[in-house]
Amino acid sequence: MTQPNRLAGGQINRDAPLNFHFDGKAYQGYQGDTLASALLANNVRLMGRSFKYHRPRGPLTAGSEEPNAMVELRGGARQEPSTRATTAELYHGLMAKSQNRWPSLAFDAMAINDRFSTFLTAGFYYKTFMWPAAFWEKIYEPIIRKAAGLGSLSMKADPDVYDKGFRHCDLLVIGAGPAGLSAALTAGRSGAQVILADEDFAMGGRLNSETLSINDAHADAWVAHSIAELFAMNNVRLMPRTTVIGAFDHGIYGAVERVSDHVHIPDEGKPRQILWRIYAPKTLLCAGATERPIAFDNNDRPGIMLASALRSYANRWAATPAHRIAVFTNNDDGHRTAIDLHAKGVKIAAVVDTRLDAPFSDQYEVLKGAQVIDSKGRLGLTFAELRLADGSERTLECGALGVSGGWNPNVHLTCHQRGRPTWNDDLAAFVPGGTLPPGMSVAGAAVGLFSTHDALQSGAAEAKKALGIKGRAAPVPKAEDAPVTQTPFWYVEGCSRAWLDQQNDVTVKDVKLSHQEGFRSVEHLKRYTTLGMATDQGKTSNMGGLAIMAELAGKAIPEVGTTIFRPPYTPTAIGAFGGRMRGMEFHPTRLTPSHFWAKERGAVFVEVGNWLRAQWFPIAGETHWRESVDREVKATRASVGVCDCTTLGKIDVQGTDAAAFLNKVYCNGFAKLAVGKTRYGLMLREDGIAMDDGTAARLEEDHFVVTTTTANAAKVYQHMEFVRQCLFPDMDVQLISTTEGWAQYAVAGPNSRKLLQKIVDADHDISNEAFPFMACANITVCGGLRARLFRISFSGELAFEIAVPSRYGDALMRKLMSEGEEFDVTPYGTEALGVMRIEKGHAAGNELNGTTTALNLGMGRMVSKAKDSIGSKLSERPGLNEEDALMQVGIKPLDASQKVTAGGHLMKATGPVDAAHDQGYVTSAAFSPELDSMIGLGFLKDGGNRKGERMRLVSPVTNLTVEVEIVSAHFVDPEGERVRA
Amino acid sequence: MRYSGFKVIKEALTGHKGWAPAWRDPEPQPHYDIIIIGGGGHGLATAHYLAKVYGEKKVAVIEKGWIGGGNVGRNTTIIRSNYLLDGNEPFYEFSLKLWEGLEQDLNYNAMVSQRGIMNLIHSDAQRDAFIRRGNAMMLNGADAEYLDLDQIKKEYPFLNFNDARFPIKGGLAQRRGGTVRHDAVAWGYARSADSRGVDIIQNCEVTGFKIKNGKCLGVETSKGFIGANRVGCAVAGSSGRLMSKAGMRLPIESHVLQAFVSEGLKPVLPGVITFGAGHFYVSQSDKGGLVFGGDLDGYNSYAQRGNLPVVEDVCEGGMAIMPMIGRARLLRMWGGIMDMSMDGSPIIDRTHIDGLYFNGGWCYGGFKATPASGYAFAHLLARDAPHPTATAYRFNRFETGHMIDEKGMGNQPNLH
Amino acid sequence: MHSLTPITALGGTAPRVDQVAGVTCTEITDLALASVAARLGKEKACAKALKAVLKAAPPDAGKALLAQPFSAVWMGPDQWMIGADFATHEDLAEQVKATLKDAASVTEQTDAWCGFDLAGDDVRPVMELLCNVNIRAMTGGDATRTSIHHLGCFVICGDPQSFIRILGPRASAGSLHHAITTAMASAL
Amino acid sequence: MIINHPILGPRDSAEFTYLGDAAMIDRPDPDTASPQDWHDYAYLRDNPAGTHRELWWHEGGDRSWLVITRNTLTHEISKVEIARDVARKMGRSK
Repeated sequence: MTQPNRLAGGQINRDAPLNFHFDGKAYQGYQGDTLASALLANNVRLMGRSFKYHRPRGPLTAGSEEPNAMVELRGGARQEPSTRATTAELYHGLMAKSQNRWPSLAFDAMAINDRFSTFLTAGFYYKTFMWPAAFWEKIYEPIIRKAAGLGSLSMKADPDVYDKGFRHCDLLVIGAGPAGLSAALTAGRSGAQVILADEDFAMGGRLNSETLSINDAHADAWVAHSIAELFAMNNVRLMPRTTVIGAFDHGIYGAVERVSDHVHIPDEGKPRQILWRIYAPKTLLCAGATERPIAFDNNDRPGIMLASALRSYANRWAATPAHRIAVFTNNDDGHRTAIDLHAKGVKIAAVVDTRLDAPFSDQYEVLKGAQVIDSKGRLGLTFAELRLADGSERTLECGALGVSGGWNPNVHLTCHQRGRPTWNDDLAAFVPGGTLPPGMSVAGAAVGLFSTHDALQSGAAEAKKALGIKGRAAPVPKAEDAPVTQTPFWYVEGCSRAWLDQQNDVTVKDVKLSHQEGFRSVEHLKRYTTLGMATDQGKTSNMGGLAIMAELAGKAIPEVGTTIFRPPYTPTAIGAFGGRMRGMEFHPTRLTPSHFWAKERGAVFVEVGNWLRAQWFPIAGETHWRESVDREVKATRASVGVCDCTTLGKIDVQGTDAAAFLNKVYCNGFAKLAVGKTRYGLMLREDGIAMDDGTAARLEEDHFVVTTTTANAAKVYQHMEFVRQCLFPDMDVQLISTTEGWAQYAVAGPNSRKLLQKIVDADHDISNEAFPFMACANITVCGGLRARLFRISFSGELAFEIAVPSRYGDALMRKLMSEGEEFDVTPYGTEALGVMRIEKGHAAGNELNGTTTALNLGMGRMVSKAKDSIGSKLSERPGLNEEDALMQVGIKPLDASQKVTAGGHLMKATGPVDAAHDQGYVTSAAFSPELDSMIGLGFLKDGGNRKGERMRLVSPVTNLTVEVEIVSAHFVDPEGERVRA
Repeated sequence: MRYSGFKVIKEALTGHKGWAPAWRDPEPQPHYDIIIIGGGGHGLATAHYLAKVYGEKKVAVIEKGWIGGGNVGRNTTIIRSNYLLDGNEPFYEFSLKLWEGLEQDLNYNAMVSQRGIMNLIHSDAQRDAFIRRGNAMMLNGADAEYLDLDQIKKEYPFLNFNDARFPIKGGLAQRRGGTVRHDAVAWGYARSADSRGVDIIQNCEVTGFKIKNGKCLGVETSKGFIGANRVGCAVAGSSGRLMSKAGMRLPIESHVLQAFVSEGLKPVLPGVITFGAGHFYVSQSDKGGLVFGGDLDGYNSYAQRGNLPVVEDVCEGGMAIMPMIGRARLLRMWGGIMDMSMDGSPIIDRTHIDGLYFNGGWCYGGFKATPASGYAFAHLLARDAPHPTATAYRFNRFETGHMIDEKGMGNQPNLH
Repeated sequence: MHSLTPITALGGTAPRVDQVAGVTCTEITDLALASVAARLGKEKACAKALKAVLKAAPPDAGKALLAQPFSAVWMGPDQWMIGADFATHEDLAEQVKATLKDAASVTEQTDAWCGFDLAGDDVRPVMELLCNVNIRAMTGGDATRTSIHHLGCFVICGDPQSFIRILGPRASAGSLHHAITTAMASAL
Repeated sequence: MIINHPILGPRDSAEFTYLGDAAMIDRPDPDTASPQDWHDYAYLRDNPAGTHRELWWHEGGDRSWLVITRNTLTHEISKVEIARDVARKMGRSK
């Protein structure tokens, strides 16, 4: 296939042709091409449409600052909206589509907006679409929304994976142009740990795009040699295709490595991208500079681009947008473009130089003191309209126009910790300010040193300084050292529809209107006009807008201020920030010791925090979960059931002050708890609200085992460490979590003792006399395995909790099942557990909701006044002890067939139903097989004195109203005889 | 100048020469009846309602930078009234009603977009809590709707129903919730207040209060002393900084909350969606950007910028619930200073200093509250009594034990 | 001898072994663990008694003692994790307590943890994808607690290039194993 | 952020859990404190824009509570202490 605009030379591999498609049409490029360079080589200039006016657009740049040439890359679930053609590496089989056009790129119906542009000025929508009021939602907004965005998502899950990684170094060098390479060489030779990162796939920066020489040879040679030397150093890491996206606190940098974006599909097991967290006490920013355009009417046509971009395409990629080009410049740098392209056989129509003293050339015509004032060409540039020095006008035929208004240092990362750049008059540009991120220094064009010599020189010098390298610096290679001064030239006199922000269609006219309407600060300007808010983050547009605003305000540019740049440096895939933590790996999964057994058993599992717990164990013939749960509850209450309660937090509390310590963290007393006994404990936050409850078992004088709720295990441990280290630093008490070390099972029901007697070794007497309610002990089971036994009950039945080291949990569960056959032992899950605790009136997470007090929970008297404990004082505040304070109650529907809904509110039997008459709410609800009715727990104003009252339970959001009776929360065995049996 | 369809067309045809500045740029007068410190959403709204509803004539808003440059200019633009507690719900419902009439009230289109908010539910306990909340909303006259899994699948087919670590079990929707073009809120209130004679004084920093025998007589500023009968402070994240100049310590910590926006995308999201098993909520702006956020960074900060761990945490949440956004690109991240109160609820109250009033502690609920906050604060300043919907927002609630703790996290601001 | 058969943290009967390129990941099942925390005011006595057990001074902050029959890892101020061969020291906690007596609080930790040994020609690229420790600056005998895949883990360095031991919470062994093996596939 | 742990050296702040103002160490004396004292302790904060002493817990590390002196405007950390030592200096030994 022919590539009509392909030139000679360049850094492309002509032996590796690559076939690709753009908008369904087949093209061919070469390895080393970007999508943009390959399309230009194929004489395609039109690559996209602008956001608001749908103007035809081609590439403005050859890099990541590109506002125009954005495509939908790839297809299917891998579709990538708004991918820059100027940075997308060409690969075999690449597919791309243009965006924001209908029906086609060449003919876009929405281009009609351009005709009505006079209505669609900055902020027009704030002033209209208000009449009639109802029309906004139904008519205006849907239309506006339809026009939103450029590219579109696939609506399918991203099939690729992303990794995160961590790297450390002494010096991070950002940017591998002359300054960066020179810095990395200096630092690397000193033996320091160095990371050199560059967003490009080829290191060398501008040197790849210029025809400069270093040490009297083409710069390419020096670049290749330098990279080879760095590659050979094992203390240096080269990270191409890696964009440093942000400078975060204390020398932590975010960097995204595009591992697989240059291939069709990532290799098996490999990520698409890696988000690196780079720890760098010192950083040297060598990010170079970005050329700035000059605004003139219709300066946005395909073919009009930055002069340096034309040069990049010609020199690096051997491509040109046209065979007859012109240059519009206010500085010498623009002339380089003419010289280089002329050398490659491209016809130079003319160089239009705003300066009367512009340099002469014998190779092409130079129009001194001239300006480009307008352009022509529907889908691409055909003519440039000039105003010459003598005021006469002239039409210049050209298929491309390179524009150069000078260069702006890439200060972006220097602003990421809100440091402001400072104004440099000689360069008429902002340069890195005084307050850089700690540890960061800047070299080369990024700090305004534009000559190659200065870049090499400052890179080496800054690296030495940053690392404190002693001794004389190695001589800097010989290179071009032309002094650079820039005179500002932002826009052509009298222009109006002259584009500043090309993607968002912000023109000089819009900036003027913004000023006219009082939006005069930079912050107001960008918000009102959307200048600089596009995906290029204003890299090529902010300065122009600022300059015009300054002129209108009669101020200097620095007085108007500057917008500071925020991370990321270039837009970054959200997937890269997510990394591997997605799908089932979003959070780690915690499995209980009986998990594998429960799975065999066909258990249904439920997420409880990060734990997976058996919710119920369906058996053959059961079609509805309620059948399984009811059976489990009945069987447990009738004989014996077993439940894995390993997930309860377990904290080992040891030390001579262990008891005194627990006396502080629990609101009830623990000092006098006898060895071999367990006690229920309620923990308050310092603000007097209940935090958590559990039990503390005193295994020895100086050794307790504390249990917490599953949900609060981590929080309680943190709290106890705070109390230990910060409030009572000289208590002799040590804490450590043992939650996962022990498999702990509740064995509950009238036959629980009989079952355990078959497991517990004979020398341990667990009869009611020897081992009464609330007893605890270290024992052995199954012929000598160390274990712990607690006689505690959540179910309200005679019950024990038995614990063995986790690795034996699976076997113990199987043993309990086999030994329990004679009692029809039944494993039960969290649902049955919940039903039984509700029947018993035990508070759990739904009741301990962070707003309830001991009083609300019916445990007001537990808060000991005899001692100081965390939260006891603030729990005495009047608002927490009012006459009609909420009290936990039981709730029963009058008609047993009726539903009780957790989350329902309680209203008096008669009277209005509204917030003003709210009496309380239902926290938990379940079907009680025991009572053959749904029951609930809840909080009711003055609930202690309202037993027997009939009320309405209302849940409008699930539209339910039920007549209920307020009863005791202890539905089952209120006297607690069973637990003591 | 009144905006109208006719005016827009006329200006378009005459080169837009007739547009006047949206507000004046006056020098401060020596004395005002009421001074509002803080030219953010709440301060400007207060000024608007003082002038329009309470007929106050001599009012000034003093802003240390440019108006609308604080949290109103850097938030995730969500409006809703889906609160649980009696102290909150009526207030936020009042706010939502004011949003619904805002365009007409201000003659400014802030693009109030009621495309709904959906809180996803991932566990039974969460369902119980959201049902209780939905009921509280309806009992307070707000709208709420419980959706089961099938309804969620129908309305949000792009969520993760395949391999979710915490499967979606349902959702609580408020259809009247939505988003608003946040900058336009500040500009609309400013323009309206200015047109009613309020002086909006930008680039004027308050350096101190003039307090004589327990009475506040005015403020010292970078533009000199300005006298006032009543001074109202509405400076959100800067509350601690400002009130310390009056010798006050507050039940407030300042924390950084990061927010994020993606590149503009063709419309994909119907409304606001919040993930119930991670830190992620998202909506899509009228320009197509996915606007999303998550949790606080967690440490006290006035730096208006955050760090990577939270960025990753938020995006992990997004990828977990909405894996289609993996190839969408994050365009910009920024941080705002949140005035996190000790129970997660705001304060609109007198201070112990006569004539000095305070409005703050909005945590990250401030934007949605803008109209009601302004209205209630105006009421307090004009009538010296709390507005009926804001009676619970008092300083002394922590002494008496009447906290308004929606999340049940207690006196640790970064958990609210 | 009791009649209960143990299973590994990953639920198997034998240690799980995975290999990618030149690196293997082996599940650890033969390690007994006990934590030792000095009692208040008995810090010196505890260190002394511990020295008797370990036949070496207990490791300093950020260090591990890699020895037989007893190994040790610094956990926190005056706090260590002691390790030994499970087959011969299943009752490690009791043994240690017997020597340390009231100089320290001793807690059995054997089954609170799972472990994986990463060994091979170069494990560093794998570690770089797993956690923020500066693996290239580590030397044999370094040990640190850090976060892997949102799990609190110990990273114990035998040789920074060829041998790393990772201890993590036992209940999350599956998630930790997944993180390690996917990192191996990605990095190697 | 990087927290320079007095014992372990520089560590990523992601390993830590934040609590708040270090004044929380200074819990009122239950025998003498007034309700006002308790209110101020639990609810009022200096919340400075500048140097702030605050409590961080090394949850992902050695489980030490630290008192960190950090500038809330720049996030610069100027001092890191073991909270237990600070508590003792403040006379919290029993």
